[in-house]
Amino acid sequence: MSEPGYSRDEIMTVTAARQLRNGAVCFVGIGLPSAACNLARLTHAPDLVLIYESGTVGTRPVVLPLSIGDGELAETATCIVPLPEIFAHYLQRGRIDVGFLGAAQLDRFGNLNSTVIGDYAHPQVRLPGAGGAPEIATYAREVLVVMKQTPRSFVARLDFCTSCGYLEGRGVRRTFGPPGAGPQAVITDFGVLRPNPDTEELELASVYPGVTADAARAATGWPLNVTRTLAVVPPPEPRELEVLRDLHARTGAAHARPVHIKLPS
Amino acid sequence: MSEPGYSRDEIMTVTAARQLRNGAVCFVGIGLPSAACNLARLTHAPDLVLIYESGTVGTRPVVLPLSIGDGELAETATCIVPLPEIFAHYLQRGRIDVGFLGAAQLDRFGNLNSTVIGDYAHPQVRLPGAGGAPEIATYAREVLVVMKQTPRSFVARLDFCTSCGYLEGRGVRRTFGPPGAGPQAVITDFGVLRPNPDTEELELASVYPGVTADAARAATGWPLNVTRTLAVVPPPEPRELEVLRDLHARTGAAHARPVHIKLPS
Amino acid sequence: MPLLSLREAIATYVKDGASVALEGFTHLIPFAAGQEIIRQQRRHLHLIRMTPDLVYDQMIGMGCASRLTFSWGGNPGVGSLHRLRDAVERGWPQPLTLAEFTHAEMAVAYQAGASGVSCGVMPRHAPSDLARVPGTAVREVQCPFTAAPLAAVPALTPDVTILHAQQIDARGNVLIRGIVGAAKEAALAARQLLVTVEEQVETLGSDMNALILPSWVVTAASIVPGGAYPSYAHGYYPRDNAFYLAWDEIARDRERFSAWMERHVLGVPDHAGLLRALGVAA
Amino acid sequence: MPLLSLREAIATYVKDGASVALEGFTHLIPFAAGQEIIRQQRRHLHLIRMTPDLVYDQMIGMGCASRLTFSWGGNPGVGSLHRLRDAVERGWPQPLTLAEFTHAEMAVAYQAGASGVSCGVMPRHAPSDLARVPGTAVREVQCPFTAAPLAAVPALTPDVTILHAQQIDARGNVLIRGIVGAAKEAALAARQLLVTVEEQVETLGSDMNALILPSWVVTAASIVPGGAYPSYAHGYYPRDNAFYLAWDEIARDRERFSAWMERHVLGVPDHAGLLRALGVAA
Repeated sequence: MSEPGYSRDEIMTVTAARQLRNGAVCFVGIGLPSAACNLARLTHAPDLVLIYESGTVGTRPVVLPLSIGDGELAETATCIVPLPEIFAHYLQRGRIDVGFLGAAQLDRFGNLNSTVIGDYAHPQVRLPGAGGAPEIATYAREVLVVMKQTPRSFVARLDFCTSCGYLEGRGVRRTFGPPGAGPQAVITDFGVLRPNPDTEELELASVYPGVTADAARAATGWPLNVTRTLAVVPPPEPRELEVLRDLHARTGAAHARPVHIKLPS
Repeated sequence: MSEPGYSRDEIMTVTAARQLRNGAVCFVGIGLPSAACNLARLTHAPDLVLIYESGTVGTRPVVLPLSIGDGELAETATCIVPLPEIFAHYLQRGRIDVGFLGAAQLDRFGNLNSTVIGDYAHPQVRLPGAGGAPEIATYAREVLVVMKQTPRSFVARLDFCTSCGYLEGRGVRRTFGPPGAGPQAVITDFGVLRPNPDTEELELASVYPGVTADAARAATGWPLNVTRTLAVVPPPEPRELEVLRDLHARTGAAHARPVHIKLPS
Repeated sequence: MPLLSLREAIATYVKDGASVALEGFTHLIPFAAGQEIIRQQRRHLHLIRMTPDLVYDQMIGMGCASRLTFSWGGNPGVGSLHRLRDAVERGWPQPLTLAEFTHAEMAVAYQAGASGVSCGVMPRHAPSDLARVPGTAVREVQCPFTAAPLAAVPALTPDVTILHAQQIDARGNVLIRGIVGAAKEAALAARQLLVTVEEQVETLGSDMNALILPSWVVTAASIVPGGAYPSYAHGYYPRDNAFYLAWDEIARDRERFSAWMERHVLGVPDHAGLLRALGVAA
Repeated sequence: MPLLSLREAIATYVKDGASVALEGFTHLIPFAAGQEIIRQQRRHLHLIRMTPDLVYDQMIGMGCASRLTFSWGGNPGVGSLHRLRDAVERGWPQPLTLAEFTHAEMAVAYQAGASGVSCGVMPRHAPSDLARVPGTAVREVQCPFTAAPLAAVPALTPDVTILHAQQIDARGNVLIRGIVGAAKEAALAARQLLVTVEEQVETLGSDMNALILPSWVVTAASIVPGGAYPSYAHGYYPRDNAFYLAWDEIARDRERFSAWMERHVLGVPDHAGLLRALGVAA
């Protein structure tokens, strides 16, 4: 089989972007989610509202930020609000349609670990921690998880549960009454996992062109179920790739620009 | 005796202004306290920090506001903060040195009623209510009360206690642990009442020139004690009167200016 | 976010019996919206506002309200609201049930509403009779860390909040500038948010830290020049302090009040008509 | 509000063992102040910040801190903080005790501190293991109105908060513009507030609704141009994203880290020296 004309990162980004309907209000994470949201905004969803947890509301960056609070986000925002308000008035108040999450570990019910690998008191790897994730997982109407799929990251058992997915599945999450519906899709470098409507266990719902279910299974630390009608994700369209590559090129150029500070003499 | 060259309102205002040390942070009420604070700022206390509960911090109005939120206060402020912050970050957080209060009724311990005359459920007079007074009475390091003294306003028993002075006196207030020290002076149209150091009952500490203790007693609804060394308030100095009258003249002219609104045709 | 005439906005979103907060702290009081509510003869409203002032006096005196949640109900710098007093003291034109807070408590109540939490906490103010008032909603709780007594204040979540603001841009974002009071918190606490504005502009041109309500939190907006008069809109027109003084006389007497309302509010089609009738606009 | 050299400000107000919050959310991070703390070899600090980043990595790696209260400790957009990890995982150069919050919880903790109340409340997030972590300070309480479970978060009141800001005026008022994070809340929650600024100006010339810290809430200020580098000061210089990427390599190795700190921080007299050593300033 010939090499496709796009990378795994690119089809992940395009696939994530396609999940977003025009007009939705998104709580954007940094990295691939940020690329996906801006790709969506620059293609099929021009009225997507992007909120970064730094307090920038309705931002329309020309280049992608490296951090959640680059100046670019501030300059192109509808407004900037203090951080406590982003969490209280927007997220907690139920104004966010879609939240993006990533993590070091994910289990079959979409629960996420971004705290530690190993024992909490004596960790093998201390990860950055919770940040905004537990509240995004709780309050966003819908959560999209974006993660590379490996047996070390898609695990049978989390070392630590930082953010709640479907807990043990079969409706347990709903008994705790969080406003959000939980992770609706997990976008990986193999395809897309979605919760089974009954068990709420994540199942492989679609794969990228040329990817097999067996390959995805081999990259998963639990016996991965596959939906009866496994779909194939349509490959990125030329327009999607063009916009995405332009965005990355602009971003690379901007981030390489050296900083000069003029000191008073 | 000849008429003094000033009104009772003027000597009240001047006396209130003299209580304010330069640099103090004042939570200003509207009316006479506002005139007194600005008089102080324009005379002996140029660095007085005036805060109005509308959120205007460090305001330096050229004319007196009629309301607590006139545009004049906004235009001359160091900054404007949302109302919840004025109460939480400034007053409650203990950043206010002096708070001004008035009321419809005051009792011998400086407790204040601005809620109802008569029974709460069937009031003879429904007054405007608490506003910011209970928190000013609690948190301002020091409270100055400004009220005209009559048997109907200086009463033996409040119809309703809206804001706490010394409660029943003799240290009872302190047992509730409010950060502020309570009313340090009550400035009336007869003179100044101050709390007795032991009993915390308000006593006539000084009178205006030409005012007798008996006249003040007759204007009080409880048997008013007089301090052993009843002082006479020095009359307003020409400079104080001049600045105050200028302020009122500017204010009168500004408030009489008709408003015109241009509608789009 | 649709742009509607004020008449349509009130007809669509303010229903009899609704809880309605027309916020504004001296500045940007939505007078036009309140007077349109009077024209449309809404009844049994639960009015909410920290500082009910003249427009609430008018709504109460015209029989629109049966309940009032507030923290200070007077004519700022002038004195009483005579129609509010008449309703409370003598039940005219109908009784008014009061629920009262202090300013600080009510600010916490709005903040809790805007934050999607059922209550907020604050230190208790020193003892007063406010705690024993029938309508009080504040309860004492204990801090789980210090055991200090705290006041818990239930969230306020009005069915509709109505604000007046300076500008709306082509995308529907709304700018509020100057004294903001608890406008932001009241706006975000509400189930629906109506806004009247002085004018529509292409872009707001405001600083990046300005107070802006994004279009997608606004339910509907109406362009109503002068919509805060006799309150003011910073950068547009000043507060008509003389009107506030005059209102004290107008509202003191039931008949004079009714005649004034008949002529200046019911007798004109809209706010521009009122401004012309008062000689404020040509 | 005295204007001091940064050296004098740190020497006077930051003591061994103090709780210190150098706040800033990606923007306006007080790097110069943190590096001066390193130069003055403070020990046993309780560091507080929502997003401890490179300057906290540096302070931890240089042995200034024994405790960290935080909500997300990484190199934004890049990955781990290797010195933070080394302290937590292997106790180098000394063990670091962690107290962790979520962002939303820590924002409430600062707000409570800024508001003079011993705790704040918020709805509980959905179940996670965070509640069973030894250092957690959040407790479940019941809403007295709805009986819903709420999270109570104890107030954070740092001994000293340090911010970097754009400008200070002749009266000592400080302007913060752009992304503000929880800077205001951290500032007002603290017992003492130090500020470094890009420059002093006669008047700020900012909008009336700008975020300004009045001079009388500021304990002391220092003029430190470039004081947020490699973070940024909106309107002055951009974030040096390349430096953040480079730091990942520098900090990964103890010896390389120590050599870098020796040369660029300990080996220069002040922040201007560091900027020159890095070739960022001429």
